[in-house]
Amino acid sequence: MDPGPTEDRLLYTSDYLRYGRQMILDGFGLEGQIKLQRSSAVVVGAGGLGCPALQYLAAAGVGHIGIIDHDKVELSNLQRQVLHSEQMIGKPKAYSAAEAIRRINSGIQVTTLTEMLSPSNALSLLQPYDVILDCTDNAPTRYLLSDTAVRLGKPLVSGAAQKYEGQLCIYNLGQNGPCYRCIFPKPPAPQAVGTCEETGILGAVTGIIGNMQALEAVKLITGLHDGNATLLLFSAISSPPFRSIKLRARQPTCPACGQQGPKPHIIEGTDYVTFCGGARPNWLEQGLI
Amino acid sequence: MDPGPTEDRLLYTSDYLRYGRQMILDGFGLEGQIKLQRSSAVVVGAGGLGCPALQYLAAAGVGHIGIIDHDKVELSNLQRQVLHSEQMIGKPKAYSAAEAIRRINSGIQVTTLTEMLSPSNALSLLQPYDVILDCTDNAPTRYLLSDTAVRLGKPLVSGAAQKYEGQLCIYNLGQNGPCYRCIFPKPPAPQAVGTCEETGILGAVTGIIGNMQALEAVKLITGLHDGNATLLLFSAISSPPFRSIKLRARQPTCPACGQQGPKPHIIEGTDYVTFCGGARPNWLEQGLI
Amino acid sequence: MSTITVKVEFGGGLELLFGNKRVHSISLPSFVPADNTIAPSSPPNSETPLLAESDDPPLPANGPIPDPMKGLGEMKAKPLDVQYLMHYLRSRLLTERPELFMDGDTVRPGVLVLINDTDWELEGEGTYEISDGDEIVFISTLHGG
Amino acid sequence: MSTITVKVEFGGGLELLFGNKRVHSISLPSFVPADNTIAPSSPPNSETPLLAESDDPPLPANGPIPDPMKGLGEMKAKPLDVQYLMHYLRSRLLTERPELFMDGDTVRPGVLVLINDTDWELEGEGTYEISDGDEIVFISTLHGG
Ligand SMILES: [Zn+2]
Ligand SMILES: [Zn+2]
Repeated sequence: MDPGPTEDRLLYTSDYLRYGRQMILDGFGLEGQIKLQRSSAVVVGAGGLGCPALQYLAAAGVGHIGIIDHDKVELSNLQRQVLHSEQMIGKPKAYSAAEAIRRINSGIQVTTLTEMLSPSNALSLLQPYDVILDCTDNAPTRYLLSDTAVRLGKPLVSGAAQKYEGQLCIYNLGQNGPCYRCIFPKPPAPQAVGTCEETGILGAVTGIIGNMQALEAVKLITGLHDGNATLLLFSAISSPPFRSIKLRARQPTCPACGQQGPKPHIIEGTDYVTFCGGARPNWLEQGLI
Repeated sequence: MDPGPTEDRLLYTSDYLRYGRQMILDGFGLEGQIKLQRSSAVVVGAGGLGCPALQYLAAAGVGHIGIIDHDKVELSNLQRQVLHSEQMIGKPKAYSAAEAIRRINSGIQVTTLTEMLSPSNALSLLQPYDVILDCTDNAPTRYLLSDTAVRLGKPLVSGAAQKYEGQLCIYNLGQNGPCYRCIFPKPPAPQAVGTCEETGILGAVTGIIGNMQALEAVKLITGLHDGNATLLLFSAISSPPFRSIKLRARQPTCPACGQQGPKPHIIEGTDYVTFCGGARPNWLEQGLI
Repeated sequence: MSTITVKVEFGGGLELLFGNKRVHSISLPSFVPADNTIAPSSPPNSETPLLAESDDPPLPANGPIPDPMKGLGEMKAKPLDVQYLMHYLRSRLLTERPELFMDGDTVRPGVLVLINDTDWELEGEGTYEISDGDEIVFISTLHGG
Repeated sequence: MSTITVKVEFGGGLELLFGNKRVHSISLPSFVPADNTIAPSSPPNSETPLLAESDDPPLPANGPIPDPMKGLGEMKAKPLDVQYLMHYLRSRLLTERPELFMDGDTVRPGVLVLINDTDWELEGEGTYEISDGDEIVFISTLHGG
């Protein structure tokens, strides 16, 4: 039996054993572990990106993890969504993922939300967390998450994957990091956007990007991040597979994060699906409108 | 109930649903899925690298997966070895990992081996598999695996991780790819080598490298790999984090893979621990000698 | 008239508009029409140097240094820039659905342009003057997960 | 005598031998002693250009072009190469346990040298002549998992 917290009043003796391999790292230490324990992260989307991200956040000891997903596990998910299992088909992904990460680490708090993220609930649902991970699969939610992260002043660790390719970026990082709208002020037309369902996805690609999202979140929380916003591009079938891009700073004219501050009611007043060019058949199916 | 294999006599109807997202990819298709189903891969080491590698091999539908590990699950593993759970502490890692990947995909065959890999059993244990994944944590086993892969004529997808860094390479790739001995003919002195136990490891780093190992194995099996042997270097706290290195070709003078063919009895006649400078305390503990 | 060779790469699905080929090596003249007019060529979609082949009258053996814009009429010239490159790619290399590459004079929403691994916004966007050996990437933002 | 600046990076734990600093910018003369003798300097471990500061006698105002090796005695000169760089790093930058960096005249077993992202074996190993702006990486193979 664990005798309880030691004199630092934070970690249990067993935690030194559990987290010892990372606590002995240069620049991490007991301090880093305590930061993780006191921190919270919310993963929006428990799919191809969210599953690996959740695994490594939980294993590293992030004290409070939120999981937001309104979908249910399907057989077609299991090719890449590695926290879910055949037995969980038909169950909400948020519950399935929560159960899986609790098996890894019972010492962390896990909150599940099966509501659909919307302009009316995004601020309140995301407010309790230090870091937001965008593991979603559609453009409207990506804009909503960016606007919400800006309003709440939180970093948004954004991952995306399609076919053989992946992209990773931290938006709204520090005082000068751009938001998603700074880079992409206008959304693409719906016909320009493919989904994993339509265009396909190699499972390990989501794994690598989701894993990188957990890593970036851990770096942000522990202070290991250098504070520069870069875009990481990955292509599983190109050589070299990775490319790091220097990004523009926050744009003064950005309606979300620019110098004039966010436009009033930019979140509550935006119909993100319409903003992104209207409904697509699969968004309908997914209940996004 | 699944009506059974369709006219291609290989995939079940449910397999089209399960693997559809990758089967619609350019260059993958039904053919790629059938190649995966008919293929086999063995993961040596079900630890920080082996866990993510196994997840994505199983999810992708590699028909037969072998897991070789003689260790038991410990609490200190759970910070990064994401297939294991608190309930499995004390159980053999190979069993724990097998149970976890069977939950993801009951349609694949999983073979577990809790024997310690040694010069006397390596050839027979690894012979049944098409691809070998080196997910081990020590120099002697890395040399043994390389010599064995050369003798068996199989590609060796090798990952390594320590502290904030990772390395990935496919040894013995095709007709010209170097083996591990081509690059590192002499083993480092034991005092130059750290272990995860001594030097620490950030969990997500093993995740990213292990994930890349699964990806490379899938590319090899499906024919998506370009056939060039490159070394991928990763540093979680450097910018840029990834670097791709062009490697030398197979060395004519290599005692394992050189033009004269392997030295007689190079495997059976080598005491790999002695070759790597003798026993280290932790190798003793791990039963490697 | 000197020639500039630029490596062009497409990603995020844009390669599908360009014959499903990700990496292209393009040679273009160092001075081009300021209004981005692309001279016709045959065969179309070739990746051989443009050099205004079909339009240039034979040069006099002796005489003043020829105007690099000669044969392109009364148009103004400018150094080769990213905007010209985009028009060139659309006219010569694009094989389908041009609206998924450009929107008016710039890339369509959702496409990011990278100049030597730097966001083009930091390099002057379309006005960036291309040097020999530059690498320009056009990448579509991904939404999947 | 011209100076060559080279970016040196350590990884895989080797950075611990060099003050736990991964990236170094080193300036060295373009011609160096063929026997890899490293001239003493003060302060040691500085990253300022070597330029044989302490040994060079003052040059005559008029006269023949000075021998770049002048002041280094009767030794033969060679263009700056990776082997000299290794000796320089060991003598000037290394802060502890030299046996974990070099073994005789080359790197210790388990260390890989990369020249501009290419295995040094393809570039002539120690005999590779360094150009200004080259990037040389010394990386230790990892064994953990
Ligand atoms: Zn903005
Ligand atoms: Zn060899």
